[in-house]
Amino acid sequence: MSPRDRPKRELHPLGGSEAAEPRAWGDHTSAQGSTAASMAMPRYSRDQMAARVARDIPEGAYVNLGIGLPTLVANHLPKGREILLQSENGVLAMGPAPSPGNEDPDLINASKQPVTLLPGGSFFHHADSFAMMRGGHLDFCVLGAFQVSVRGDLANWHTGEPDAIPAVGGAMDLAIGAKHVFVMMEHLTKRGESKIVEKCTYPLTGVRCVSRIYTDLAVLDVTAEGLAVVDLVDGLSFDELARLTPVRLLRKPA
Amino acid sequence: MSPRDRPKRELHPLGGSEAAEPRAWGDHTSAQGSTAASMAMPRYSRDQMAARVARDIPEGAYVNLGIGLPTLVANHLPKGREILLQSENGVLAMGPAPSPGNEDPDLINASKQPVTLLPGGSFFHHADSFAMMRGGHLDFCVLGAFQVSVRGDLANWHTGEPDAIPAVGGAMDLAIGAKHVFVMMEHLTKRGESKIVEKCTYPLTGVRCVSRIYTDLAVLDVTAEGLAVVDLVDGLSFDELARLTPVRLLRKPA
Amino acid sequence: MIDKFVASVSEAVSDIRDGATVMIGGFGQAGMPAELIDALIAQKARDLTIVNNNAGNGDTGLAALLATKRVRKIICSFPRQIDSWVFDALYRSGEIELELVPQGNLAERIRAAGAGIGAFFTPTGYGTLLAEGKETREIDGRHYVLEYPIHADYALIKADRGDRFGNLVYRKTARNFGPIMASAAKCTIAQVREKAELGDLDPESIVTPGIFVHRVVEIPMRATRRVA
Amino acid sequence: MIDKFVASVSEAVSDIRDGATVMIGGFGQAGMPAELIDALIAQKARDLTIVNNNAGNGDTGLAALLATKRVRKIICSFPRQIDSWVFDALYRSGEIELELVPQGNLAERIRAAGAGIGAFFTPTGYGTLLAEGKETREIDGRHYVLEYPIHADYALIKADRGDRFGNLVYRKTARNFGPIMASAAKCTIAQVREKAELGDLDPESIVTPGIFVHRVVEIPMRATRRVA
Repeated sequence: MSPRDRPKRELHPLGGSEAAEPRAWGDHTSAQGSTAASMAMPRYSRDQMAARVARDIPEGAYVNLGIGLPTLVANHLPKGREILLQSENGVLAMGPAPSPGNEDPDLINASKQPVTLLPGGSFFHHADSFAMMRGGHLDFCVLGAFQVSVRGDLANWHTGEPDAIPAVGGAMDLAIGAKHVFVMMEHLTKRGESKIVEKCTYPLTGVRCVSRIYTDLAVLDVTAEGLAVVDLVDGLSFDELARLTPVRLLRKPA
Repeated sequence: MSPRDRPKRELHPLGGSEAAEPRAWGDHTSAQGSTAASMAMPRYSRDQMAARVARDIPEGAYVNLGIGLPTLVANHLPKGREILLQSENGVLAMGPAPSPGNEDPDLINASKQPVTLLPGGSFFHHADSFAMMRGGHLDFCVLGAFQVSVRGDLANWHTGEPDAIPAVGGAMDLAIGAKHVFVMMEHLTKRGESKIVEKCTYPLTGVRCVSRIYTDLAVLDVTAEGLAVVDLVDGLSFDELARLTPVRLLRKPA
Repeated sequence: MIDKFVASVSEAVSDIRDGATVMIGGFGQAGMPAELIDALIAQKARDLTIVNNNAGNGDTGLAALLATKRVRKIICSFPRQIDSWVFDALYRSGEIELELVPQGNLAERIRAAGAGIGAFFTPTGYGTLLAEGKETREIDGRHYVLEYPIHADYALIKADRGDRFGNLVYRKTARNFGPIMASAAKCTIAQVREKAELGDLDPESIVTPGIFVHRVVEIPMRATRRVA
Repeated sequence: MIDKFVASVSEAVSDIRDGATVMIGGFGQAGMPAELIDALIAQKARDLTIVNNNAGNGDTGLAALLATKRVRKIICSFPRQIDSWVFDALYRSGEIELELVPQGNLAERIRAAGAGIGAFFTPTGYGTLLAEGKETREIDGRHYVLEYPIHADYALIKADRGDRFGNLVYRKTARNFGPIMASAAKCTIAQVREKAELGDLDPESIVTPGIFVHRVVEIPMRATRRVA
């Protein structure tokens, strides 16, 4: 059988990434199916979200960017700031994609896309790479999500549908590994339901692992008392956000 | 205080080896204190013992030679046979001692003596080195001993004396690591007691780890039924060996 | 004289028996020992357990091996890919068993096998579906799952250069699972792009010392490059 | 710009506080960060826990640090050496605590700390004095002891060359504990024989990626060589 005969179910939007975030973003990028409420709402664009995350990553940080929305962050890192990107397949100090014709099949990222190496970069094997992650040596990782709970539980690897073929890749290692786990996601599903929840209904990737959530509506810190609103998109009030988000939200200290 | 004011107790005979075999051999090398029985007995010389061990190490074997008596084995490895020596401080394919003046303080063995590297040799860190040992990748290690029990328990790191300063180094890792653990030792202590025992009275290095014992009187295999005599020094009968060795001995199959 | 080179991939894999557990290196195409996999397909052993990060893609390589239905079980972290239709169909029809392992636990379990570790407590996967039924423990306020080593009968890996002792160096991110799989198998078979003379590999830069490698086959670059 | 080089060993160790756990690399003189140890001696922190393979020898280096009586405890595998009189006297008079660890368990416990492993079952030491009181388990017919990671506040190590990202390469058997200690400490301080420009170290041959290294001090060879 040729590929053309096969059903296209369960395919990864980016083609075989190891970070296992199928459809963790993108539901919202099409206007079709969006609720009237979300259509009317002021929202950060995806580039604004990425730029906002990039602002929080300081000089000298070691960072793993999950696939999907998080990869956009690389485009917004301030030019003067030296920030070192790790990929879990064994490379530190990744550079941007090579120019066409200069791809090297032996130099790829976790999404199996060709990348480059910056001066000062290094290669290591898989056990060393995941030791680096699990041992807490990365300063930040940025991940997409299906859901995040108020206590920082993350669900981003599996829809839990009975016919789904499960695949996890490095998602669970990333979730528990970095010093700071940032989530980037649309605030609402296309049905208008909050992806920030009291308790995740999708299977978990990691327990109490998320430190900060960046959505198209707000930036929120996971705290013991609830989610502390750090930023709100211009034109959205705290009360409007609270109405859309069924967990305890805390106002930014004045 | 200067070194000269210090008591010389508890010093290692070879000066700081990490294999922790203090006085595991050598008690017998001085005639003083030897019993009349042992004086009169035919015995393999230390070089004969080393040559006998060397005969059992095939082409291509990966071998760790413990300090003391086992180091002699290196001198007897057949010239045409490629045998690769490992040292637990992170080197494989060690060569002989360098010529005087060519010592490199960064190239030493586990006894901290200068060595050389053969073509095809490699360096690795301590966790990788002991993973190599613990993971069963070495074919042979050859160790000295205070005592070996009939079931293959090894005691070679600690006299158990109350004032002793304990030191273990890599002895316990070597004991459990190699596919074949060979022990080289004098058969009797200077008081004429067998170092092959029913149950070790010295603190153990490893449990049921020894596969073959080379003494100045015999070569014996550890088997489930007892120690099987492989070789006897010329002029010593099985019955004489059995009289000196208080464990079940099995005759060589005819 | 030690010489771990063998003349052909078919000779290298000839003794792989029915029921064997075979690790296969690579992450995507990088480090994938394509010629050794083809030799395993030609070799006819059945009832295999395969350990790989993925579960094959397209219709060649590991996917082609799966298509022969001689693989009983696969242990991997990411079976679902855009073109993993061979695995997908076998899985949906119940013709292959899947043990899904988070990628870092997969790597650490392989490493543990090579390092003689009996089991280890890992924080990865705690509280998730993939830890269900597994022993857990709280240590110093953090939660862990107990995971066991994955041993193999054979490891098929790809390296860049190798010498007759079996010392290997890799190329860029093609290193990935090669060094740990080499340590975890009873018999490790490496295909290398180029044979190095003994002493040509820098002893400071050898990634897999020859002690972990049992057979080496040279597969020059031209043959190795393939259309994905 | 990232630049992990600091001007002097005294600056490098200045924030080590009373009560800190400090790993010190080296196996004998090979890989021993002599100048960093001297700086720690000059620096006056007390109540230290030291992790090293040995417990000092002669009257310099680690032995001199012990002689200051500012070390509460030492974790090592081989304290007794022909010239370890400083340690011997402190131990006999009860002025230092000793945790004796088989060398491979020491290495693996340090590696576990760096790798985020909560505990592991090791066969080394099973059935011996050094496993007394420890949890044991039989797994697949083999006996194991449960051992826990050793974390440190600081690691003082010596490498051959380092760049401003903190990437390190070592020299021959001086590599020993350096790479694993670098991974196990909150703050790793490396003295290097020579500063490398960024990009000069081969990415295939970097042994310790800079992510594990926080401060680097260049100590040229002349100063490093010392009479043993």
